[in-house]
Amino acid sequence: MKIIAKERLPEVLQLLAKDYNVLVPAKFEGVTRFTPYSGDVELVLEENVLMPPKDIFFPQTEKMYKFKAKNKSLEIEELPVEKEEQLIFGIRSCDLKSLECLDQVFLTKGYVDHFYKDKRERTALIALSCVRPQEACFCHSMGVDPQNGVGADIQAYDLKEKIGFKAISEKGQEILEKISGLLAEEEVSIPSFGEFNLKADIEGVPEKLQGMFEHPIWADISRKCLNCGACTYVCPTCHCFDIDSEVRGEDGVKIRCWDSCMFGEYTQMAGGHNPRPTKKERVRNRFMHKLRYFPERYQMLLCTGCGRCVIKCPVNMDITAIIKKIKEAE
Amino acid sequence: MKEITLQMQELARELLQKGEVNVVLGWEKGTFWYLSPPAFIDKPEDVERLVFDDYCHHNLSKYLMDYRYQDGKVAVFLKGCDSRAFNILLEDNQLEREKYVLIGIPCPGMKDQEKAKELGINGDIPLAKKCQDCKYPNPLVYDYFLGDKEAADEAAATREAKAIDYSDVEQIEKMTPDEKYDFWSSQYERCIRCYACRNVCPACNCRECIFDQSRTGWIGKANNTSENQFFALTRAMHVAGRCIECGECERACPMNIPIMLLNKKLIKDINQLFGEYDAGVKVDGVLPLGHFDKNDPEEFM
Amino acid sequence: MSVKETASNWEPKILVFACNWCTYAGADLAGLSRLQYPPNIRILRVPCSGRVNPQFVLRAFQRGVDGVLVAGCHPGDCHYVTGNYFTRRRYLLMQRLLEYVGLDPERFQARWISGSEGPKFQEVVTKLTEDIKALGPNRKLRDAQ
Amino acid sequence: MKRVGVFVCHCGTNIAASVDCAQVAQNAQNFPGVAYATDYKYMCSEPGQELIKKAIKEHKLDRIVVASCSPRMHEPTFRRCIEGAGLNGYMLEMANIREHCSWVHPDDKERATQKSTELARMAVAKVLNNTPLEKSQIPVTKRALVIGGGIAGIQAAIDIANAGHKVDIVEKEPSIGGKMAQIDKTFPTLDCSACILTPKMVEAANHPNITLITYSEVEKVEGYVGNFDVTIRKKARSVDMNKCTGCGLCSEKCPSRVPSEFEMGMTTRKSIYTPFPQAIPNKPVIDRENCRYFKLGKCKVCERVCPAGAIDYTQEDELVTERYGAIVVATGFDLFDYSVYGEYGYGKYPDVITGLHFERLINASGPTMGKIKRPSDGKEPKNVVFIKCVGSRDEAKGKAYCSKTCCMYTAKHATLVREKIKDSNVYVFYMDVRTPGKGYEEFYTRTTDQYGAIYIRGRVSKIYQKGEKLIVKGADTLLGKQVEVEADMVVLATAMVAQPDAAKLAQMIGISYDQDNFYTEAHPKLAPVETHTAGVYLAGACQGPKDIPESVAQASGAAAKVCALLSKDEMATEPIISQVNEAICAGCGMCIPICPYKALELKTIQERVQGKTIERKVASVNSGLCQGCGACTVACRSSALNLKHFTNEQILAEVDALCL
Repeated sequence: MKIIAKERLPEVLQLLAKDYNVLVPAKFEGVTRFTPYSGDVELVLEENVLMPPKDIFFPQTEKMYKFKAKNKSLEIEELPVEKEEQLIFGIRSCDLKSLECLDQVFLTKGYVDHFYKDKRERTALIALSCVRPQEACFCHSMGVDPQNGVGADIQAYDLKEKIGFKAISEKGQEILEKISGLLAEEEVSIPSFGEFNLKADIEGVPEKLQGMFEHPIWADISRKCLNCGACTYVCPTCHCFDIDSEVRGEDGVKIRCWDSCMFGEYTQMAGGHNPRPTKKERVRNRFMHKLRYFPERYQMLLCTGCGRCVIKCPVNMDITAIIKKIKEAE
Repeated sequence: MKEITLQMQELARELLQKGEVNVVLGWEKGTFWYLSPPAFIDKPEDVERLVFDDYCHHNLSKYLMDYRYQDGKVAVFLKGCDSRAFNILLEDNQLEREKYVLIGIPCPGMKDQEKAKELGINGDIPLAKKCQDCKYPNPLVYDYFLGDKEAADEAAATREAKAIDYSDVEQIEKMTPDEKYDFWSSQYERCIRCYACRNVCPACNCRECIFDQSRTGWIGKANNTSENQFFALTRAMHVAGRCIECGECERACPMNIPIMLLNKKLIKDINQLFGEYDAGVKVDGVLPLGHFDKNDPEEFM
Repeated sequence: MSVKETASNWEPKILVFACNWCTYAGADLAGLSRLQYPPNIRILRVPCSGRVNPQFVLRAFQRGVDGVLVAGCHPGDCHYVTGNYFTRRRYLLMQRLLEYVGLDPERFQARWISGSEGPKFQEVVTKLTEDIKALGPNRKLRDAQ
Repeated sequence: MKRVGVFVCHCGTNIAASVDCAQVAQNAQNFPGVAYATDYKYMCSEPGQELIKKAIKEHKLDRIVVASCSPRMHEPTFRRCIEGAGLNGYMLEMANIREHCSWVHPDDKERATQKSTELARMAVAKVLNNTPLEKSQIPVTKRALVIGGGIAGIQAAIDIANAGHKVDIVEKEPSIGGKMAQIDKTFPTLDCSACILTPKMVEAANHPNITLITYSEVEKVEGYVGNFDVTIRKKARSVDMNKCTGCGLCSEKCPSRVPSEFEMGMTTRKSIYTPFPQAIPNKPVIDRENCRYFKLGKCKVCERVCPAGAIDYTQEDELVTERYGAIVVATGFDLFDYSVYGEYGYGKYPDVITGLHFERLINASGPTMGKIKRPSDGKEPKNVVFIKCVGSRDEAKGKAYCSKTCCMYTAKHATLVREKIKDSNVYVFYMDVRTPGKGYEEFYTRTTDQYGAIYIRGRVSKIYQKGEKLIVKGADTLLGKQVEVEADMVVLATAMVAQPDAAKLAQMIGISYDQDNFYTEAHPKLAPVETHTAGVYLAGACQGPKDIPESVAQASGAAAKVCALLSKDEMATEPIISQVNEAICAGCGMCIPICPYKALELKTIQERVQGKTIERKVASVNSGLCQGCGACTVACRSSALNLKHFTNEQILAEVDALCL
């Protein structure tokens, strides 16, 4: 395998930054997220980033087009499209899985979202294997292999002092060539992966949920929920959005912004009626969507076991615990 | 705390068995050792889940709003700050005192979750910042009081005496305007507007928050530093004189934004400008921004 | 919306919230007395300074105003008896809060200007305009559209 | 589709000289929502208004912006104008491009024009959010309440009654008449006070439209203009008014004597008494504090002697609640407690008295039958010293203000002394002599020149007893030397102060009062009898020191206001008031303490929540009380409260438009 000493990783990133806008896992003000690479970013390699990569492809706020209302006529103005090739280094298996989910939503079943597609197509992915699970990780339970991501162009391996690279796609091959000067060939064995702290037995849950829409369990588990959007916004797969426009006099911009099924106004209708009036309906919807509706439509779960929601929920709503409750429920 | 835990379970069991209350709000152990999330107990056999330990941060009072229109009584455990929250909710006419059985717990101070994560279960974990500053560790309103009242009162007395540490606020006040602005924008450009701070806050008890009123257009859905700061400053003004310093907003924030630095600033200024005031201590309808004094400081001449 | 002004031709835009009974009348008097002041100020008429919601002030800065003045009757003279006492409490706090988050204090001010104080109105807005000209365009709290 | 019309006025050259009005109109064409824009020389002129009306019809305009002078000038004009064209008057906004632009930026036409354009844009942005508003009608109860039965109250009541409206007078004493009843003569004419007051008292008592509610006090005031619900406590008189004939036998026989308030304690009255001979109603009350029966449980002399069997010891205070359309507050004044001036030996020397004592001393029906005798030994005083400004114009010990009447009544007293005691000397210590008023200065001159009263400019530093005399030490600041006067009697012109319970009553009614507890008029110049509370008016010295003619004049003024109000069956209320969005209101009540008019209250509403009817509280605005200041809207975090015509949406639109 092609390897390089960990401390020399910056050289690799430096080199790639010539051709790509390189995004790397970095820490800023106590929050980790993918950040454009520069000499002074604080790289974070021992754990996954808090903010998932979804906003690279599906930003929290995205301008769609501009419009101008000039005496009674309306002019639409397309926005210039980004051309720059970008490259994400250090994306983890769970987050690769989440891109698979988002691809389903934004690219399949005859609906192609060109805002997403464009970014997806000009972004190369270098996956990074995990060495040990973080306390809230349960990707394995969701059928994700933390050491071999699916859908990356290159799989990088964290070998403690070294980092190894293995090209997966042709694109990956090209990228690897660009940096081959820095890499040495070496036989290495991937370090074994530790025990998961959290597990979830998802077996049969989607099927079981089909009969559980009216089940009292929802009232019970939703009670402590604050209906904030933290879980949905740190979730790598949640993809609900709302379309709004900012108007200033004659000029306006159409924007689309993340939305959260946890919010009261999410389902608020013009007349004031709200089909999901309370926590119960909202919480139910969130988990139904992740564990039943999505699998029904796309044959895959809408949870990758990254554990972000488990860590960030202010009241410790734990999806693994909920899955357990669902399994145990009569 | 073991002792308190047992008393909690005992009392909860009794109240449920006698049918005096339909549900008891307390804390239970969560996914990790340093988490003690809210627990909702409605069966006597479940009371064993209740705990009181170093991580019962959650302010349970706000959950009582969910029971306003349900029949029967609700029992809730209150630390000092939770009881101030309860008072604020009374002040705002959001709760009826009679509907709730309040079980007061003298609070030794909760420990810092982030540090706990860092230092591990055997580490020497410090109190959360807000608890180091706490002036009212004992519940101010309750029907039952768990633990030794005298001892608790003594402990509390010493705390009430000591002045709150505003050095963190003063540090910012010392900065130049540009430094201040850079500091705050770097905080709020990462705000994701999940509204956890608002939803967890007992002083944020509006039926419909203005930030959910897209029609009036107080704020746009777009996430940018400007809108995020509009949200932050407006919320700060809305809770000005009503913030009970439970620090839940800051704890709930997934992006580690130091929200209490805004609230503490307003508390500090209110005390300086309009006289010492601690929100949620008395329920008398006299809030700092709900009345005035003809002799208030005059700077606008 | 668009940040078009360049250093050379930039002129500050200043919003004045004026209560109908005192400050607005004061501004009218300034006009009647032909007291000149810089054309940078725009008066927004409200019944009472007590009507001025701090959110209006924030919005103004968001949308690109360079300075805001909230002005009303002197304490004790409020047409609505007590409105301005609440204004005073609110804005004593608001001023400190805005300063705390980095807004230059000159950019947000409150003043009592009675219906007979045309000259004071002139003086206040002239000074305000000069101070803000010295500071340059405001970028803080502003949404870069 | 909203269609705004913009009309830019040149105001001759007032605007046009420094603003390119045609340009402004042209720019306005492009504002969103503007269907038509034009300019004209004089928009407020007949042809100007016609032009607007015509444009409204031709271009189907549904809202109008006039860019001209200050709305404080012509808003009513243009409202009427567009109403003439069938639009609601509130679909109008004005851009003030004269006072706020052309007149203040005469030398920079380019920027003045640009500013005018922006002001117009703001107005357009606002008017796009305007909604038609209708004045609402509230019923008016055609009945007035006068609080206080002194000369001011009596006058106000008579005037209102003569206009054909019902009036009640509430008086806390057993009789109406007030301070004027105690006064002997009135300056500057020296006609007898009683002689001019009593007829009025009788007129009030006999007037078919006036009801006297004496020995009673206002307990509670609720409601608002046109509909005040006033609770009155009728104190137990212990005498049945219907049976009592006022023969006076009871008072005659009553064995217990107490100092007479009316006679300033210089003589006594009985425990069952009428305050003074001409009292109205001339029926006694039992003063339970001092009555033997009520103190000791036995006596009942009055019951025994009363031929009418009118005595009723079991009577209790009675609370009645009446509805009134308007209230006149005429509670009068009290006298300054000059005991703070220890140097004047108050209390120690019986012969140091106040002006009002003196009034009783010289009054024919007073304790001395009008003979001037000094209290201590009943001797006729030869040297009488008057000291003015006792408590007035003295921030240190008394009040900052001038009590206004003292100069004149002291001159009157001086004259009277010289008249009654030929060989007397009168000394008046004064700071200034203030005699504005018809015939006042002339009267004062007579006092000095004709009656030879000696006026000494300076303050008195000390009074002390020396044998039978009182030595008055003071400074003559004109001669710059100390003076000492041997006086037999000293009369202090004590300040007029507010009634001790003035503040309490004000809070009850909801009117404001100044640092000295005198009631505050709505405007010191243009609304001197109104208060900030619609439907409540002021008369007499409760608003500040006044003499009789002033009090009477203000009383008639107040009466005129009341009549105007009561002359209508309904009154229109300004539609610019706060409104509550009940769906959003959480009923937190933060708005309630903010409202200076008590216009907000919490009410309970019912609502379906998940198939269950629940009750919750929401704020509600009393359209009769709300004056439209909008302070409550800011206190409302969720902006459930909004001010019509100055809504959050309108103001935000203006702010946004300004920033374009």
